[in-house]
Amino acid sequence: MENTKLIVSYPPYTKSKDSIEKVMYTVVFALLPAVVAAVYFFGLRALALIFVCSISAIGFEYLINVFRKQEIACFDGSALVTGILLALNLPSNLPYWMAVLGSFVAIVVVKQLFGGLGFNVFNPALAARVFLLISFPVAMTIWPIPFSVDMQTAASPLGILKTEGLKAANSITLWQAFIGNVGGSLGETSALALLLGSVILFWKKYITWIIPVSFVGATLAFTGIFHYMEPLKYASPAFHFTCGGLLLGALFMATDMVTTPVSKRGQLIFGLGCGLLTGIIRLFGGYPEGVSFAILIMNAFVPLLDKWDNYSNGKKWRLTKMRSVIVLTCIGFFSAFLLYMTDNITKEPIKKAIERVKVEALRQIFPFEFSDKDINIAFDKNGKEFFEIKNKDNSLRGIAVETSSDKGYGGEITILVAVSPDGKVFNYNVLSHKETPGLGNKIENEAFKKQFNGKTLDGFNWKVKKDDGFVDELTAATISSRAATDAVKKGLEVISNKYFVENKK
Amino acid sequence: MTILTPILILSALTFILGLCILLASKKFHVKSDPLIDTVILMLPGANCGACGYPGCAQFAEILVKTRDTSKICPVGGNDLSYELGRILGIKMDDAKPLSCIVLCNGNKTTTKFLADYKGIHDCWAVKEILPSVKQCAYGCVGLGSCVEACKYDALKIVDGLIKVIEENCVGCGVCIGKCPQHVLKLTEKKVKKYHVACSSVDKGAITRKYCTNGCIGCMLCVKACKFDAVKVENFCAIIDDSKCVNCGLCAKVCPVKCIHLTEYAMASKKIAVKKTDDNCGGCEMPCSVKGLGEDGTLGY
Amino acid sequence: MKTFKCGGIHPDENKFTRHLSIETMPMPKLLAVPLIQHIGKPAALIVKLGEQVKKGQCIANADGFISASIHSPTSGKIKKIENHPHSGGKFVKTVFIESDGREEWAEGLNTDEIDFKKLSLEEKLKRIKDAGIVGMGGAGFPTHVKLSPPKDKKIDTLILNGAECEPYLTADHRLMLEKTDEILKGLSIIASFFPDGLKIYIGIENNKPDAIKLMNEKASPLGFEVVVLKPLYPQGGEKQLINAITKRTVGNGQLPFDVGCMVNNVATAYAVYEAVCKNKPLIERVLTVSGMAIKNKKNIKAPIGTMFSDIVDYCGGIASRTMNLLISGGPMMGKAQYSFDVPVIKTTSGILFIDEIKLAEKKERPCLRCGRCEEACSVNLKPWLLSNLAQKDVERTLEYGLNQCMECGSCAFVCPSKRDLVHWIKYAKVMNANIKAIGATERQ
Amino acid sequence: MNAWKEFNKGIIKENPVLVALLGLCPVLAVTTTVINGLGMGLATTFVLLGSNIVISVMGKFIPSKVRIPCYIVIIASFVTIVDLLIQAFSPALNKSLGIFIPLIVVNCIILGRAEAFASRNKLWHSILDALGMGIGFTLALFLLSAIREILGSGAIFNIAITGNISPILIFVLPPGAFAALGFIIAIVIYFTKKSAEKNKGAK
Repeated sequence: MENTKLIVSYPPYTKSKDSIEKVMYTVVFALLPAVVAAVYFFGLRALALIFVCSISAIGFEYLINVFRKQEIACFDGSALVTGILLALNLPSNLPYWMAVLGSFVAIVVVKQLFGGLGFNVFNPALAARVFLLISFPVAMTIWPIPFSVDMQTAASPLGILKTEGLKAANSITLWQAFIGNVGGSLGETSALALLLGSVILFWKKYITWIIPVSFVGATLAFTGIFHYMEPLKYASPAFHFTCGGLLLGALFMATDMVTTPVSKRGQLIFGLGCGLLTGIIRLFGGYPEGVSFAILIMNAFVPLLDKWDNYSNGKKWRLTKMRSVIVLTCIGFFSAFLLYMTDNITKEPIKKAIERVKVEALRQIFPFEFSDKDINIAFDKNGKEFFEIKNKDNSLRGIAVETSSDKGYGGEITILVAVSPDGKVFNYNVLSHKETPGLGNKIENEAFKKQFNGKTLDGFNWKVKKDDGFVDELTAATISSRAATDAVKKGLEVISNKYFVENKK
Repeated sequence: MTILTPILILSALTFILGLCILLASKKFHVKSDPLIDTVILMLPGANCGACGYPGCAQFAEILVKTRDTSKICPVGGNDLSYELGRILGIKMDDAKPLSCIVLCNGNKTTTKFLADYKGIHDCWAVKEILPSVKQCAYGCVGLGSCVEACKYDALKIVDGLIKVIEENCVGCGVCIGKCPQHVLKLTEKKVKKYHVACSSVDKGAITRKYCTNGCIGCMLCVKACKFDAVKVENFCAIIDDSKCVNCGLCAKVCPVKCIHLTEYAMASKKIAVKKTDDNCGGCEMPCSVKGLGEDGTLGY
Repeated sequence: MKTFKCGGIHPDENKFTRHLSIETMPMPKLLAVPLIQHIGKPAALIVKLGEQVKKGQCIANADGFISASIHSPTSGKIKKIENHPHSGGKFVKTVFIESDGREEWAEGLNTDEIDFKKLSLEEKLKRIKDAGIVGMGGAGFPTHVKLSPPKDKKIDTLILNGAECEPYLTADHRLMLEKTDEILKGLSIIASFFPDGLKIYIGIENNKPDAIKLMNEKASPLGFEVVVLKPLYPQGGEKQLINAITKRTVGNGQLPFDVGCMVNNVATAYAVYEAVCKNKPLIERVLTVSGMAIKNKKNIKAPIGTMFSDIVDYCGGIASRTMNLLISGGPMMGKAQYSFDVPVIKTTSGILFIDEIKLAEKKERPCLRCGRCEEACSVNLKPWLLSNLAQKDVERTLEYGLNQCMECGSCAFVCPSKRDLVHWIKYAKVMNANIKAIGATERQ
Repeated sequence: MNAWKEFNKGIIKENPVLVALLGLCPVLAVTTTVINGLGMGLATTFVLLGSNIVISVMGKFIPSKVRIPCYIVIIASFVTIVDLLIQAFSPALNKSLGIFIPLIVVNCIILGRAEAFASRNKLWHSILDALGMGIGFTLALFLLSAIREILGSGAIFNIAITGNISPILIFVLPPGAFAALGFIIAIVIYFTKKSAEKNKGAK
């Protein structure tokens, strides 16, 4: 019995069959549909590119292992996954040396310099893609069109959206984009292949469902809101779902275990953050594709998210506890949605109502009757609105204009002044004012308004009696009276500039 | 004349600002004893706590306030004490520099390994599942908890056993607490130093089974030592530093070669020793012949 | 089928010996009885070298409140008393008894069965204490201490733990099949310590259907309810079992009686029956001998103190030359041994002989932060964080619930990088205990 | 002769940029082309030399309470001299360096050397130290700008050399500057540590 050499280690002694190799090669297996789609759409050049990226990734990892005198771990699959993911992010006609440079940056700089597998902060493939995007902006933003023999190139759907606006981008049918028959990097185009590949990862629980769902959900919600606000200006969420790197990023990049938070709560915040940033960059940012930058930015927050979750004394948090936050965001979301819908519905009627009020006001200040048809709206040089009342024979019966004066006691007073064709004031009507009730608001009384009737601009000293003008101010509301007089005077001036000066010329 | 204006502006500006500095330096003057700062600068700054104080700053403060000559920084040793004495104007006692010794000699050749241990490389972690990686449950486990703790990298693992590098060891004693087997001990740094490299309390017969040069408690060394500096407590010999004169007789008689000599030429020259008339045979020549210093210290 | 709320893993069961009935092992020549086979202080020796002892005679008394007395498993002479390897991994003072083959019981012991209802509570507790009964599930907590909880704690639920979720082990399963009545009597003895109106459950995992059927027939007339549990490791843990059956959660730093529950192992109930009804001390126990590297796997009733080497000879010897793993207990919570002359003690629930090929080049890979250990942990901890902190800043591990960890091993089981999570957590516990101890000495 | 040591230490052993990590803002901002790098290096060396000379001469007279303002005034005047010279003699360099010439005033190297060295040592040593530090600074600038120009814009001294291979644009942008400087410093540390171990081992 003595010859048996017993090995002693600390319990437990049976371990699950899971290993790093199994995890990584399953991810590679999940990437196969995307690789097949890429080769189908972009030809053998795509396969060569993927091959170059993978081999150089593994090669660099091998060199680093030798240099750092570690045991050789370059065949544990993580280098292969990084290589393939990087290749799927590149246009198929990228020169090989750039792909090798990208692998170098991904493996040596982003992963090994930070300490190798498990210690890198940023997703290697993604950081390398951003490095290439910034270093070779030209080479990285022209995407060959699928099935094109002679490498014809065009901008990606998102590129078109960013440069030529929505009309051009709508030309691509959603189904084509979904299958992948549209310009873009190898892996981005066919959303179908990506979804197909990710099914195995979800089934074997190698990636969490929280990040992809919250990531895609947040992006669609964000772009959805803006799409509803201005359908002409912003593309529909479906467009954002199928085009660009959203699915590739959400399913394979954002779910890389090493660079994402460990806890569920951290992952939810991570996903939402990525979605939001992608939306912002895509709609308002400089680059058409926001997924890479969003994920890298959120990668930087991961230690913080972990620290925040760990700090809760390790209490396992279930989604229910996050209910308060989710409920709040939902309420915010729906109320915003509700407000938007009501605003949408009531936009027209409000406009009509304002018109009606204006017409009513016009009727009050003109001594003669006229029908709605007679009103004609004219604009002067700087876009000021004039209401002209026309006779049957199209001659001018009266002009009204909206002017305001901010010298009022309570603030701004806006009035609608009606003037006869020969420059005499008919009457005016106060549209809005904040004068003190009981004192300043007397400027709306007929008695005060009558004083202006028949006055012309140059014939009178448009001031209150106190400043030896013709207007006798309201008792204890001199400021309001002055403001009203000033507003009427302004109206007269504007009208006289438009109508009488032209006539005189 | 255009040259005049910049000169005027510049000098006016500097004048006013100079006044502000003068005012500020008067108002915000902080009284601090510059002596403490200089002492702090002189101390090694490792905050190792060997002097009994949590950090060098506290040590400096107390030293300057009390001017107590017995305060010693073992890391700095004699020359630092000498310097401190010169600055503080007092004669510091001789700092007895300490250094660490390992009371175990169970490396790969002398002892058999218990089992193929596959776990965390840390002495404390091993103790949870095994008495020790080696068959001797009392000796040094050899996985380096102490090596990590040592700031002066004075400890190194040599085929499964901790070896002390005398030059680097400053005697701060941080490693003593880090050893689960308590086989590290601080002793005075001497030119020649003997120590028993074993701490197994098993009976001799059992110790011999798992370690070729573990102490079997045969008492030969106790009989050989003329200064009764060696005594055996539960089957393991222990040398008392204060009495030992490093004559090396015990090492000669030890049947299992368990008493080891560490030589360190750089130790301070003054070594106190009692004069003995007859030749104890430890060092090569009789004491009377060797030039004994006036204060009875060996000359080498 | 009920189960606990969160965490848990599915190791493959390997219960090869579930159909083999219990065999009683012949008394070996030399027995090594260690003085510590339980949680608490080691027992104080009361016999001298060379003294003649009878079977069941007490050789070491319980020393202090939490301790248990030790009895001689056979009649014979005390051969030697020295430090000897112990299955817990440390050297422990062990009494070696050479059996004289007469198996002569000490007087007053091993009487035929008496009705436990006639005995008073104190009498029953004294018999359990004198018999040295400890929790046989693996912890080894003295039962007489457990049966006298603090006065203010009211116990309203008693659970018999027949879950046995550890792979390979089938001792409890066989015991439930072959000694059902004795176990139920033991359970009612335990129940008699608490006020009536006590709800009594028997938790059995679904992978033991025959035991469930048998227990149902025998237990329902006595008013005990059999609960079928989902086979999920660590279902057998106290906190998990209470949570599964009564939906109560034993919080951080709480004990089962804080939530009004009491959990006892099946083997403990059987030992209580034998102690109270037959006045027999705990000198033998049922354990499973299994694993690929042993010739024939068995469930055996072996006397306490039997050397593993004797059991190997009894079970036909080592099957494969490259066997490299000898475990005392289950593969999840048991401890690997480094030599064969280690004795069986009261808490040895099994001996496994495994030939693990991949164990030789087992190396720890970097943590992928995949979060599986967090999902597997049944007490809501973060093993990846605890093991990282244990290496960097040990004292902060206490903040993240280090002391709640019961080292069930689920996290290390699911870790794809095969990291020693449980070992680092145990390391953190030890270092924190040291720091506390040093702190205490400094304060004096 | 420790004078040589004073001069030599500035170049490699205590290189202000690569070892002491001083004055990094001009190093990162200006080194898009080699000409800029050299121009900046020489301008700073001139100012450093001038200020070291004046400060080491006047070292005793300046009371310690107002020493920093004095140093700054001295350095600032030298910087204005350099600024005027550059505007006079090479307007192109002035346009490309732009704000960074006046910024030399707050360059940590100059004030650092003045404070740590010039005010305490003799004139001759201060001059040597200034030259050593200046050349070390220029060397670092040259190294970094060479890398950034060759990789970033495929040219050297503004003459294109890489033909049709498109240059790696990131090196002309700030992230490239940080990365390149980081790598150079890493390599310097790696070699200094190695040589330190070698002669420690030898000892």
